[in-house]
Amino acid sequence: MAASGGRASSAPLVGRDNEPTIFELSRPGRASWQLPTTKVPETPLEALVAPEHRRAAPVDVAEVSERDLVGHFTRLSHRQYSVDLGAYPLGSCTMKYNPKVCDAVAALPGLASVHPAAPAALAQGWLATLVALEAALCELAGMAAATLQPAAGAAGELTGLLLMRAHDEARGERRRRVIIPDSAHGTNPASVTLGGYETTTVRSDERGLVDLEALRAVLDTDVAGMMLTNPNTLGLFEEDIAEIARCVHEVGGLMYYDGANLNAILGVVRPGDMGFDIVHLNLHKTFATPHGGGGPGAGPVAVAEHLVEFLPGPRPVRLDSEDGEARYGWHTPERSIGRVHGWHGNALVLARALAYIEVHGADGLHKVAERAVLNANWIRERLSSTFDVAFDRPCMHEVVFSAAALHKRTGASAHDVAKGLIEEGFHPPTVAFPLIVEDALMVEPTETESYETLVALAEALERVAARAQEGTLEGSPRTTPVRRVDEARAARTLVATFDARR
Amino acid sequence: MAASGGRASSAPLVGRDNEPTIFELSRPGRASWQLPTTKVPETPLEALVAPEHRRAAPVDVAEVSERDLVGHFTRLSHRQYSVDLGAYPLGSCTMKYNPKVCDAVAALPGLASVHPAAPAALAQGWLATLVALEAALCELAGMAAATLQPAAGAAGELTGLLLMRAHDEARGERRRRVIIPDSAHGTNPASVTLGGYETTTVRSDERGLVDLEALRAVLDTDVAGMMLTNPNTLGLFEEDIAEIARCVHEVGGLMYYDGANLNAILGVVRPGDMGFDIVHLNLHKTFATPHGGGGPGAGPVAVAEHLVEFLPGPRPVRLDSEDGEARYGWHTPERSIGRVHGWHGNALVLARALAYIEVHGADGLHKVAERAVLNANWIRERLSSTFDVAFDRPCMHEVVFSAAALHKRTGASAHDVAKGLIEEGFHPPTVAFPLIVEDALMVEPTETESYETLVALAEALERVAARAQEGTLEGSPRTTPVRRVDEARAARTLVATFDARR
Amino acid sequence: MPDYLPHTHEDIADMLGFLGLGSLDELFDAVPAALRLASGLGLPEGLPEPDVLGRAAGRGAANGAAGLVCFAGAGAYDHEVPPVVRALAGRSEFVTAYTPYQPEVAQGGLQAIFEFQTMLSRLFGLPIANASLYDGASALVEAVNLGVGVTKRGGVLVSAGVHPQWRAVLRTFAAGTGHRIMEVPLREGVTDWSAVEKESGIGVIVAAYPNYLGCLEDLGPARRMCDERGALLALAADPVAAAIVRSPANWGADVAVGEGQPFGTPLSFGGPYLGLFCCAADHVRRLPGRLVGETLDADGRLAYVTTLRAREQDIRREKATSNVCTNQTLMALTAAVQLGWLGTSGLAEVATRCARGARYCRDAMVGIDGVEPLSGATPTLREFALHLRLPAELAIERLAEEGYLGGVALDALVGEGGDGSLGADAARHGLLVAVTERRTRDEIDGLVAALDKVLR
Amino acid sequence: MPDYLPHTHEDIADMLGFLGLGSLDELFDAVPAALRLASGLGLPEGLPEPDVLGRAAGRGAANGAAGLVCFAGAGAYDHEVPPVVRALAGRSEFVTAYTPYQPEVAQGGLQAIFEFQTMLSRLFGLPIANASLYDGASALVEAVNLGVGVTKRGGVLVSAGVHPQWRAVLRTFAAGTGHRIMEVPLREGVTDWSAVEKESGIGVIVAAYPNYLGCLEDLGPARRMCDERGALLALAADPVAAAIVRSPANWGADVAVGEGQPFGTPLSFGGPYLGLFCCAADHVRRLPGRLVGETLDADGRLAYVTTLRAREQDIRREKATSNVCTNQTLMALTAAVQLGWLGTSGLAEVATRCARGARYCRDAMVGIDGVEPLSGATPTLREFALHLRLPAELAIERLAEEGYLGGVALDALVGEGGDGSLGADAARHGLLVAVTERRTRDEIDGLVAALDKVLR
Ligand SMILES: Cc1ncc(COP(=O)(O)O)c(C=O)c1O
Ligand SMILES: Cc1ncc(COP(=O)(O)O)c(C=O)c1O
Repeated sequence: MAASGGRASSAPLVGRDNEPTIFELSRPGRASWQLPTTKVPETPLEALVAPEHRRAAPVDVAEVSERDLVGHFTRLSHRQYSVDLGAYPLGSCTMKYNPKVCDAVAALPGLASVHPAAPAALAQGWLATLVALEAALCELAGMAAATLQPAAGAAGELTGLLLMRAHDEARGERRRRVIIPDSAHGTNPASVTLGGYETTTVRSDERGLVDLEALRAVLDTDVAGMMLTNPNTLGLFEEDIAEIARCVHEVGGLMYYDGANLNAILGVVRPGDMGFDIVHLNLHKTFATPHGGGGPGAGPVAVAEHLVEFLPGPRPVRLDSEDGEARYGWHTPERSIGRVHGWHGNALVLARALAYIEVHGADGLHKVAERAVLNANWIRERLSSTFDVAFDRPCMHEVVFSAAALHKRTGASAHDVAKGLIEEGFHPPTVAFPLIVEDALMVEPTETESYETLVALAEALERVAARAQEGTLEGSPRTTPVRRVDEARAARTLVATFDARR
Repeated sequence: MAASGGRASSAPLVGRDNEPTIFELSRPGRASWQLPTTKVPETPLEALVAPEHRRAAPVDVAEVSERDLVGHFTRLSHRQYSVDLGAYPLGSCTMKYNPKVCDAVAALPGLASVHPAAPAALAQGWLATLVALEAALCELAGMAAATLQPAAGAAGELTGLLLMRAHDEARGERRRRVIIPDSAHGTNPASVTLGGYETTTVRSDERGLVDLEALRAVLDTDVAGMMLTNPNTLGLFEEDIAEIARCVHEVGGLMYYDGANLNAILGVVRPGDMGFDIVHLNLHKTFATPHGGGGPGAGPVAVAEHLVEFLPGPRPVRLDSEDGEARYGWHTPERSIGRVHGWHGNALVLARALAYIEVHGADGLHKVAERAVLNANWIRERLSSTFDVAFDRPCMHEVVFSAAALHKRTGASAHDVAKGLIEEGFHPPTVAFPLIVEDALMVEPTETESYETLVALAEALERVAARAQEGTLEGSPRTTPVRRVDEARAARTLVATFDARR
Repeated sequence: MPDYLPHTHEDIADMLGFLGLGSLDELFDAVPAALRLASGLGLPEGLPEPDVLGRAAGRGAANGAAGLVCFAGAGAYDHEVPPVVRALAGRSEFVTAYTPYQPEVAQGGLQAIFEFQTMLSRLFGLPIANASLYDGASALVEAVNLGVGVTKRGGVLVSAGVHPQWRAVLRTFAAGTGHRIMEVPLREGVTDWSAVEKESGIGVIVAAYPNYLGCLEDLGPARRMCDERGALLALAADPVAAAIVRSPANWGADVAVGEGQPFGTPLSFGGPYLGLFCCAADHVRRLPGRLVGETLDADGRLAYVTTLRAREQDIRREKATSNVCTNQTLMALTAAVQLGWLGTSGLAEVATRCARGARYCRDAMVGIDGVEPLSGATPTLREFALHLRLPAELAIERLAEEGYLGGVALDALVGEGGDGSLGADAARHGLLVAVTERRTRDEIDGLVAALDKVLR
Repeated sequence: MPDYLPHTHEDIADMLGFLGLGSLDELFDAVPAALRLASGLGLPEGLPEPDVLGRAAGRGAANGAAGLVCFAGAGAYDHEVPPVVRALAGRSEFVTAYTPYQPEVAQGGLQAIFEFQTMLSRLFGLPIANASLYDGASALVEAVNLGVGVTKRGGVLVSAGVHPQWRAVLRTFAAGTGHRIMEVPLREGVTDWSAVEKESGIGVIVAAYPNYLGCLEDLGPARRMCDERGALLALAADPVAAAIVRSPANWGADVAVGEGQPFGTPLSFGGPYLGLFCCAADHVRRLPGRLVGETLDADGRLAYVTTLRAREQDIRREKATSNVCTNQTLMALTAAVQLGWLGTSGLAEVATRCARGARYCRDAMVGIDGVEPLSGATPTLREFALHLRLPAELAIERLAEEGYLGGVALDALVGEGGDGSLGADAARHGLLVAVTERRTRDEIDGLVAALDKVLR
């Protein structure tokens, strides 16, 4: 007999059982689907698909009643932490509160039901949305134009590198190296490889900033450019950015800005003004389009004037019109690198981001940065006696602590601290990143968390540190539906589908 | 400092803390509201409200950010059991799965945004909805016409009694008594009192049915009518219903049908055909309009032809039209008892019910009854050796067990069984109702629960009974956000607002 | 096509086998054959979900009013309901729960109602607020029942300023309880208490604040009459206005009721709405409906539970204080969310903006040829009544063509021919106009221009 | 007007005090003054939520396509998405979660993705499915990268039957990886593999099933070429069609990719969609993107976790199998819900209904004067291409006036002037028509009549 979909014992409200998979709930003969009455002639399948193309047997998906479908996924939702449940201070991820009005925008039938191949004349509202967003992002980044196609930050990075390449090639060059600081996010070097470049890593100095000497040492005319986030992944502002940009430009390289940390500097300083030529923006971080448990996001790439001609196409553009009314169309730049998305990018994510920008406005976005940085510095200061601050200088929107000393003293690693914090009712900070800090704990409170929440978070981390001292951290978390999971076992046994389970 | 709204420790996923009240999360100076730009001149309050009418100080509601508002109510939602999480076999309550399509219907702007005082010409869609629902309900009940105004079952009962009264008075009579079986729901006698009648209780016999002799003994021309549910609240079909109706009619009384149990007999037998004159229907039970944690519901009252002239008004009606196109308007019957709702009843609930009826159709509704009765009988048979079945005959859509023997044997009451079942991941059945069964456990699985769920429920109840035997039930539930609550203390100390807390 | 029933053929066969039955039909053996439906229900076959949704959308499209800019009020208002409130109040845990009979697994809903009770108590100034009643009208009925129960006197004086439909409901139910309902006429928009000075045996006096014409009345005389007669004062209060005007408690009300729809519930063609009910602590044991209270669990932890259940019908049966069982909990929870969203400043802001819009609109409208204020110079707040040259229903019809639901015809509220204090002519030509915080200056100007055009 | 930031003036003062700072500005002391924005952003002030929602709704209203009956496809289809799927996939726990870095509090999302992987694996017949990629096009790029990585040969043969925009994306990214992309032309709607018989150094062969013109090709030749050359076969498969046609695995595909939008995601103007990626077990260590696997917790309880993370960029950095980090998890979860709703029978039913509708529509259309089938007699499934007397863009424009989004102009997909196998004339006059299970006979008849009218 199939498992019961009516037992709520897997919902933490009442129990701690496992939730059966939908395949275990499945029972032949059950179904949920209902399709519209169409009155289309009911030609038999045999007449529609020739035998040589016909599937032998239907795909055994699962067979459940709508009631059990609802029970199953509702219970699963109760086994999932989310911003809406509580703070989510994951460093580098910017898990801020996402205003619900953006959900309402994304659900508008006038936006959500438009086919991507609809002719421009029938999609003027969408084109207007994209053009408005592009303009706003360019203003925020200090750039001339942008492509909205990339579906996430990493896609933006690769797009940026291909732009670098196109720029190189247009000059008849074939540079081979891209410079990345050792604190960079892993997507940066991975993208460099896919862009056909080699990564040259430049180390950070004792300030946690790019070591200028080390940088100068690796710069030559084989360098296509440098990728940097600023503030960097240590949460520190690269003060020498003007000089860095000057040096890179001097050898003919381009400056690439990884926008994952733009939240810290909205309205304060712009990548373009710092000397960057290419900028990607993580809309799902800075512009509060919810992360969806792993996506979708959007990673538009904005560029300085001299790179506009290489942008992916087709691009949404405002057309000249005689009557003064706005008209929009598509245009592909002459020397475009081509498409980087099957259609126009993650359009509904883009619409959310525009709503977010409109509701905040210039002043509101500046406040976002201020409060994000205020919160991070408060946490930094408050916890500086509990954990070691990785670098002894004020941070921007996030702060990296090291649990290395605690680890040595008590045996409890950053990982253990994270698991202990779960029991305190908080999602843990990022652990084990950036790689250059031992036992890193990277806290990004974001601007939407209140002072009280910061205090509660700090107190919770203090209690966890105390528990580490007592040696009682190891069994944590004890209050969650499952306890500490064996990651190594997962890789060793590799069961990635229900069918591989037996 | 205010409590932290960012700690999720009150969400069972991570912890077991109490959730602070919104007043404890509140912090002067915070706010969430945003209102549209209207450009209406900003006349100061002083110029709008004369001093003798002006409130001295603003109402201190609470002051929270949108982020904390979302966290608070999302966490509260995780502290709440619901049909969508699991089975809810509350007898008499009919907690079936509510198809989500009905939510979509109720959310349609064309329905949800219509002002109730809109002229009929501008509300034709609503009038059509109401007329269609009335017709369907009348067909299901075997009645001639209905009012959709009553907002719940009890409101329907009182409406029905006022109809009885109007009927009496139209005949120049002034009858004083209404007969109710001892198994009836408490709203029946309460409504009788409000209807200006006295309750005469008639006992149930050893079959669990109305004792015909006892009934005959109390019948006379002072009896205005009799209220009955069939199947009754013991889940048993009153087999003598035709004879009961005959007797009541013989003395000039009317038969009132409490429709809370209509789910059992949809498409099988109709109250009208059983001899009832007045019928209320609990749309929130039978027609799957979700219960909302205590409402809203809807309790339309349908009547036989001879009572139509007394129905509350205004009633939605289809008008004669020359062009054959449907036109709708309002009409108040000549001898109407008057309005029983401020407007037209719980309209969106009515729209949901119509959708439910349309999607099921005649055949589907009949199946609902069949499967509901099948499920209840299966549970009855399966558990008959674990608990005592209150009455030894097949049940309809629900079954009443008695835990009295278990109680005597082990000290564990029906109440204890309920608390034990929570730990097993099920919402408990109804306990302590109907009053005439000692230690009653009233199980109504409903038709939307699967066979597997029934088996799991039965097994869970068997385990609970075994635990009662072992004497380990007392501490249950131990897995819930709070453990057994002290109801007596609540009444004794009476703290019904946050302000009464100190 | 699948339905919502999970039973496979094998399930049914197994289950019937276990029961020793040969067919599903045998489950109904207890139903006398003579009574059973021989030929099935006279209803169409079931339709697939998308078809049903399409039909409902079609009916929605047939509601012309849905597309109009709304200036109708009369107790139902077009207020802002933000996406965040919809998202939270629409969470399925709240929507698909039953009445909290098992508090251990219902702390979420219970706490939300506890918060609602607190907010309402603060708004109306009275210490006790229940967990909701059906709507404003039913709350008024219960208030009168409570008052008569306390005073043991069945005479009820009701100001004609109370919403006419609420008064109608009161009359309907008084047929059962036997209360003597006497209406007190309005004069120049305010209750003329002097007209009933001689009435005796009065247990309850009912007034509205503001009254249904939008006028803010002086409630001193009503309170004094109560004091003189030992009667209870029951106030029907507008909960939005209450944010900026004197609270019911401040006027000395013993019971305050209201329509809570403005707090997060869409217009919904009149329901489900939210009956608000507050009273003084003395009367808590006569409170109708549910009440959530605080207590402790077995571990001494704070917990919530429905309390003083001994008042309710499931225990007291015919002696219960009320027959209300299922109420409007979800709307009460919605109100708690909406009020939490508005907060202290937002609630006052909404009320102020309504009053501003109404003032702006009224000032412009009384300047139109063919328009007179109906209630003379009496101050109004968010709503006001006009006397039009044309019958109001006709004006509304014509305004609809211009894109506006221009208000509510008094006729439609009081019935043709007026009621007591409102003569037939005033009823016929009376238009009630409400302005909420959602109405823009452009919309108001547009309505004013349209009215001017219509009256020409 | 409030915003989303909780900081009161006192909070800010307290916090700055704690930090020993005099102003918020000092927080940015590390930013060189010379670089800072002197005069603020050149963006308008913030608008209140209702205004922003109103603007977005206005833009929505400016999308004429939203109101048309949709016969456009080309990889994006107007399928039924029931309220239940929207409600479940829209639950805020799923929407507002991050990538499951802490599995103990992410079992819900992880299990849903595990179920998605299982369903996709069953659909495509390959044992490994990842947790999603950006879209069908990006999945194809990753498939080619994987194939080149496995075979260490950079030659890639791509059928011109693969969606033209996906091929374009493939070309774009090949500029970085250096793969040699060679297109294999179509003849009569099917790939002419003989045209590339001589190519060597081939690591991957890519075909589509059905191809973008809707034709079901015999993939035997492609598989044989792979066998002869030791190349991998990568198939771009339509996941709806896959319910009734042979699976990628059945054709011998090593990697199968697809666009998962049809499983519960609205048309959304092209995104966010869902890149589907499956492969044979041999290649799992080269798998791009995330993978959820099963394991045990400290108590021996079954648990889910992202696994084989060593492939990913946060660990392997420049040696990672892919740079994908954030993917389209929510769409994958949505697909799991939608597939759960469809179930075994519903999935087949949808596919069959699409095929039926397409057949019915195609049969009627080829009877119109001025219409020829573009791919000859080759069997098509849910979509088909026609050659019209008029330029397709013009026809679409005119059909829109009749209420239909009549299809996709091939021109718009392949660019003006055609591509390889599709001549300029065919591209200009080619119309791709898709029919889903949502299209009624009346709608199809209406479109046919409209097309007839338009072509007259
Ligand atoms: C610093 C940094 N760069 C790049 C990325 C990659 O962005 P995405 O995950 O959107 O591909 C991230 C996100 O995790 C990041 O934190
Ligand atoms: C048998 C019976 N009658 C009447 C009622 C009262 O219905 P309502 O709660 O809708 O007022 C109920 C509901 O609890 C019931 O079960």
